[in-house]
Amino acid sequence: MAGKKKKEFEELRIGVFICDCGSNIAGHLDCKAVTEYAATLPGVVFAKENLYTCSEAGILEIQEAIKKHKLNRVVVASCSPRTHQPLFQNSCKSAGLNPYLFEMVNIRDQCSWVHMQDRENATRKAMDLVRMAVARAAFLEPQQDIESPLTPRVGVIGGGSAGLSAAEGLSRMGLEVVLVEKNKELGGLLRNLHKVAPEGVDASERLEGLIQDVSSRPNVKIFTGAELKSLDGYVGNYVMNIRDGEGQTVKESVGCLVIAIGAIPLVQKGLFGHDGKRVITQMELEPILKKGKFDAKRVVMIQCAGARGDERSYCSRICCMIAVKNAMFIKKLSPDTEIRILYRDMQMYGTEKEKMLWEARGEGIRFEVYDPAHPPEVGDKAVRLRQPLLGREIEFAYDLVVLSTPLVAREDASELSQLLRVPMDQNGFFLEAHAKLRPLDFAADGIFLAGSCRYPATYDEARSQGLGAAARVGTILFKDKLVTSAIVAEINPETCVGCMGCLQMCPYGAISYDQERKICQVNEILCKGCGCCAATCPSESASLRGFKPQQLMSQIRAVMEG
Amino acid sequence: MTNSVDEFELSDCIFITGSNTTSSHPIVATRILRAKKKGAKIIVADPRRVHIADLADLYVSHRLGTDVALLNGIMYVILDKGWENRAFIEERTEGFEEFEKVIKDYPPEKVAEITGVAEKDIETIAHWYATAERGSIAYCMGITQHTTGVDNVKTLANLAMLTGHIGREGTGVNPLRGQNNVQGACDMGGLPNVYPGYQPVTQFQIKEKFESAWGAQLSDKVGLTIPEMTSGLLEGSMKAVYIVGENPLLSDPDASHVEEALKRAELVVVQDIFMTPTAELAHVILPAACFAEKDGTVTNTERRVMRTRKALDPPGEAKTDWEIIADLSNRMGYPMDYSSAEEIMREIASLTPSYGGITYERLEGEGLQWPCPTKDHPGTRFLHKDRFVRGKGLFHAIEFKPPAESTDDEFPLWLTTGRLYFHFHTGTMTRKSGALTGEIDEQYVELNPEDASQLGISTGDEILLTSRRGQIRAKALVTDRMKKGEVFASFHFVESNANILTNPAFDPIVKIPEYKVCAVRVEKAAS
Amino acid sequence: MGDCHYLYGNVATEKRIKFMKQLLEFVGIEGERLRRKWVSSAEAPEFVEEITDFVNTLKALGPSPLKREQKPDQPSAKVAVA
Amino acid sequence: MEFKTVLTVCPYCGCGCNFYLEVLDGKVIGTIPCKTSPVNEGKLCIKGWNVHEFIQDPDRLTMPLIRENGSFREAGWDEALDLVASKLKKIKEQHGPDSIGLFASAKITNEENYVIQKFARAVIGTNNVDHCARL
Amino acid sequence: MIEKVIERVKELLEGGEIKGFVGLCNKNGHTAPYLFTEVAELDHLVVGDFQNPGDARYPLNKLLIDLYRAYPEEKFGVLVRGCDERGLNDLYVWNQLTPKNVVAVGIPCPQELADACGCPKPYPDNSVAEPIAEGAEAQDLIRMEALGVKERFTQWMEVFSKCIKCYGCRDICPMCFCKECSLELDELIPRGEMPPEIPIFHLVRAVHMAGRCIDCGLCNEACPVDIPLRTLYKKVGDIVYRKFNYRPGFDKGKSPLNVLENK
Repeated sequence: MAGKKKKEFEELRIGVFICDCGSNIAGHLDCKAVTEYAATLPGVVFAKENLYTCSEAGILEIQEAIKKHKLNRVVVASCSPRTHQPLFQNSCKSAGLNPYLFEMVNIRDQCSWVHMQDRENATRKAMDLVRMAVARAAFLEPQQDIESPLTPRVGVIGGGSAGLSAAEGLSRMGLEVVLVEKNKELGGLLRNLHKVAPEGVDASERLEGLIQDVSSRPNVKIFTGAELKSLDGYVGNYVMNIRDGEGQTVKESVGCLVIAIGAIPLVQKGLFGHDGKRVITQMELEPILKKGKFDAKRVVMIQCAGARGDERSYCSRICCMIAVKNAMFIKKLSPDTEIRILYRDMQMYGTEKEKMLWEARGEGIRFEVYDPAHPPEVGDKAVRLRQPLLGREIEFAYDLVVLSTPLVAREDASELSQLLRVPMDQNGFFLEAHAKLRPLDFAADGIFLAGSCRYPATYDEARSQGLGAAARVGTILFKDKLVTSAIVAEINPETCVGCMGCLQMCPYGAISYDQERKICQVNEILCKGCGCCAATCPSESASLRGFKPQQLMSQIRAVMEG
Repeated sequence: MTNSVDEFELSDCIFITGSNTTSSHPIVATRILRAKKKGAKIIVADPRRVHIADLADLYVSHRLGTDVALLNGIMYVILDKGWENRAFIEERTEGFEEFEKVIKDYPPEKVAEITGVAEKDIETIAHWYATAERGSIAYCMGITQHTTGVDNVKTLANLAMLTGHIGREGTGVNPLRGQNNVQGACDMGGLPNVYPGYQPVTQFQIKEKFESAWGAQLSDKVGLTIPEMTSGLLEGSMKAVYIVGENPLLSDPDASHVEEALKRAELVVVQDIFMTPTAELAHVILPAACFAEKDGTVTNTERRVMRTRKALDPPGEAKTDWEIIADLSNRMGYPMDYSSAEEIMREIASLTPSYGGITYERLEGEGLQWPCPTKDHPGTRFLHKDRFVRGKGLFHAIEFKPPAESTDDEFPLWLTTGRLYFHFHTGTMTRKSGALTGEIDEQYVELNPEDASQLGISTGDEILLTSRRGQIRAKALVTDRMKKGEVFASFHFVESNANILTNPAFDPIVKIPEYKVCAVRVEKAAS
Repeated sequence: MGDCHYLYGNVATEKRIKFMKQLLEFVGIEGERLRRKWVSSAEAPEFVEEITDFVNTLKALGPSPLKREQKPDQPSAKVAVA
Repeated sequence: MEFKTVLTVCPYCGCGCNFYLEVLDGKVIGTIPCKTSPVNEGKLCIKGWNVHEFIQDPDRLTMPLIRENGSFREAGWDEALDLVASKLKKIKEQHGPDSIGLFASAKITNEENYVIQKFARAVIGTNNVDHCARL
Repeated sequence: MIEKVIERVKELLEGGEIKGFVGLCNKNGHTAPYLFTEVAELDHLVVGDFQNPGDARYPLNKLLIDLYRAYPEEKFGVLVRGCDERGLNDLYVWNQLTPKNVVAVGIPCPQELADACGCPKPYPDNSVAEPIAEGAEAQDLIRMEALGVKERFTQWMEVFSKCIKCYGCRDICPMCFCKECSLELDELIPRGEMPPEIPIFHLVRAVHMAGRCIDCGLCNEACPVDIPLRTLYKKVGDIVYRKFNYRPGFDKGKSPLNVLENK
């Protein structure tokens, strides 16, 4: 109980703002009571309820209150910090209050929305949450954001349609690009495509156009037959160690990276009797079409070959479109060839593809549905199938069977993910930060992704994702310096004994060991503020700013007082 | 202590009164807890529910200053039930009848009335202690710091003699001495009435002996005690005080008087290792070496004389205390040229019977427990083996007398002072140690929840404590370790000095002040 | 397991909880009083179900032994400033 | 490099625990309880374990100080002791030996207590010597 | 056995391989931890069996850490038993000492001590003499685990309530090398209270022993109120071994609890 270390006593002046959020909060709990309760909490000198705190009026309210009541802490009880925390922090900043002396409480998504039918308890819970926030606010310390210089150059890994598009976009924005492609020539999957859906433009024509454009750009440096060996540094200041065509290692410093290494079509021996001659994959069909003549009279295509099963559970989403495109092209080359597409569900998303499907039906291409429990069997003469509606076995003689196999992740993808410390999903595709909110970003800042290495994509999608990734890079490299949050870890040099207990616990490799002083140190830019080091350090030398033991314990104790 | 620290392990009943053992003598508590583990019954009688009380088999909380009543009540039950040790009483004691008469008017009902301890508890204590194979008593300042201090100790002696729990292994009346060398300081004659080895100054042959040994004219008049010196300074009969390693401003009662007294002195010399509030009032301050910077011996609570050894040189110009005094003595014409502490010990051994056999060489290893009269004597584990020093043990007929000061409307609460675990006495050393100040570094006054709520006080509030002699400000600590009507304060913190409040009333015989009891008022301080 | 926002945070927690359960059990605090469940922000129903189940388990176990340990005659003695 | 472990007795309470002071190049850096001591058998309390912390505290008194118009100035041993000696002599002559009192201490060694009481009795000529055992 | 130790140390000192030998010395009638720098001092060398085996063991590794921190370039010898050697291995893992700065001179423990300790490996690998005892079962752990949950709770709470917060268990522990300790963090364990908050104080220390405790038993011997700390930390070691297959001092690298991946 006693023995508190003497702390310079700064008179606490906390302002609490309770938001109605229209009826989202006020409709389900008694905001007025919560405001009155807030006013009674220790250190609170000002408590106000308003209709919309995030509105112009709401923001002004906060700023005036800070000046008028000389507030040194602000607590806003409203919606999720994800939505408006930056807005409120900046408004505090412009009113002269350090933005880290701000605490936000979610009494909407975590309270009013989930307890709609229980107004009385929701109000009590809101009071608990506010009390916790005020308890923690008392111990908040002012912080400064961390600033670091930026290298206005970008590394693009992978020279396929996505990579080339990204390079084109970045170059056009005036940023220098370093493109690294594993094979001798650029182009990726596009090289062996014949026609590009839906307009049916010639793939090679598109390919040449792209390669010409990118290689002619003065600010794009291309390494073919090259590979990224290792990556040092941190966002804004990476150093790529590239093994170039002649096997030398070249160092290139870049600010951001775009990963576009694409994916490869599944070629599985024995799948539906695949032999590469009479039973081939769509990708093996493309060069045949390129020759311009087609003699097989009866063609059977089988969709979801090796996909949406136990081994690979995902739908590769573009193989239906490819199958229909190739089928229509076969009809063009030899109109009387009979084509049957055996499918489970036709994935023809988007207006043009829907139109394509109807045209294909118009051209006499027959579509037969099959039940995955009884998949078609490819005999040496015909393909036998159990028709789910009729419940009878039916047969189709064939000259050629074309399997629509899914795109699968490249084997070397996992190696790159280790190297860049970026996560992958269970199918080996790179995992983006957020499917909707940040589709082209990785969780780690400064690294972006595009094309089939993220998920199987058509040429158009690869292209638009490439350009999109370029735009995302712009959001970072077009500022004069990189500003990262101050909520990072710090290690007290006086008490650290250099036991390196924290070093191996840092998922981002942000902790380094200083040989002479025999202590560990945090690289503030690399640190993501996860707190693993703070949790492991036995002597509390490592701590996470904003989440120090005092701040957390005060919250826990506040809940106990409820 | 009549017996040794490790003997507590052998007792099958330990009666602890007036001692916060786990806090003030943790290593003694080690032995007591081991005895408990072997099945011994631990009894704790203390107004404040100290930590060892939680570990006791029976805890009773008697009102402040009613120790004699409680003990007499226990002895009443022992006699009433016939649990006394007849053989021991006949053979080794005298004055029993006188004593028995007094005990007769302390029946349990009356004692329960005076002390607030339930009758059945008094009976249990009597039963456990009297019928134990080896019962031992452990006590500390809770017994001695009263105007009835001597009475309390004599009553404990009565209890031990009544039950024959004295002069055998695992028994005895064991004062837990507070400081590392308080036993030694007494042994060495640091008292106004005795030379080293408790040889009385008034006895002619003793005076003769020391006069010839020291070659100086000595006085046979019993000198003044510290409280008498303080009042002497105030009246003007005393002119000078030479203070070595003491901080009376904080450790003596009624601090404002002490301050006044020191200011009136013509010469105040303080010899210490740190600047203290007392040193601030001195005319001359002399820097001394601390325990780690000198060779010598100290005597602990179980009479064990042990070596301290010099680990490093004193800082700056500081010197050991004996070097300073010897130098001063030479300047005043009395030659003192000791070459080492060992040489001084040789002189001590030659003049002090109980230290006769003590030499530095023999102290290597486990040290020696005095009395150790000759060079080949192994030292004494426990005293009073077959006979008491005076022959027969004398029973004392002692009546209960209430404390000097009593509460009234203006000062409704009792204050008792004492030690904290994390600090030591005036904090001169412990308040310089980060590990200890980190635990606690301010005065906390403990008060009972009922009193606290009546006064509108909760833990952490600033409060004012006022007595007839002064006022201090401190933080409140509401805990039901204190009974209703009683508050506790420690005396480690000069900025909130409990001894501003304490009552300078003394025990008539030994002049020990009544630190443990005075009347105070408690109010919430205006923040 | 790999989907922790901070890559491996959950792995570290998993180990610690596994360790703590055993240690608590050893000093006489039922291991069921400590429970770990991975719940993402999308799994609200599972979260509610888990908490309800946990509360019922605790009710079955009765008050925490730490609370029951208070001997009747012993005062709260929460704070003994040494 | 000089590393010593010196066996001594704790300056705090009356238990008299034995421990070693760890001294490295003249600086006390630690305390290790003495396992073979009959009193504490390798155990210490919190004050014992941290006793090394105050020994070399910067606030230690290092020079004799003499009060002059309200504040202290540093002085040499000779000046300080001569001053004390002369003042004591003067007071002894004017008011007699019993006007002087000596406070011995429970914090210093037996030898030092002996010398102090000898100084009081043989040099000053009074039995006014006491210490806080009484308190 | 002592002659072999003296011989070995003499060799090391005379050869100039070590600047000093951290061992035990018979001084002032006691067994003292001591830094031998002269060969002449060696005839006072003892191995820590004062009255009966192993009753005067000291955390010599702790002295070694103090010396290493002051003289990182120097090499020192140290007297080790089975547990001390495990301590050294673990201190290398925790980067508090490096093998190139330490020469261990090992002695095996007698069976009587091995049984009392319940020590898994009562002899060091590099030792001046062959092992004379095999590993012993941790009887106290087995007894405790045989009890029911309720009984264990009562027993532990009873012993914990005796605690006088002397921090001796931490201050004696050769594996506690932090400068500032979480036990002194006011937010975790309120300061100034005796006994400290039960069982938080003791469980926090136990958790910190995960992946560190080498089972040397010095904490038991340093506890003034005889709390069976060794039994508690043996259980910690047992959990780390059964659940994560790691034993400090035996296995290389940090314990899985201090490493991120899913080992």
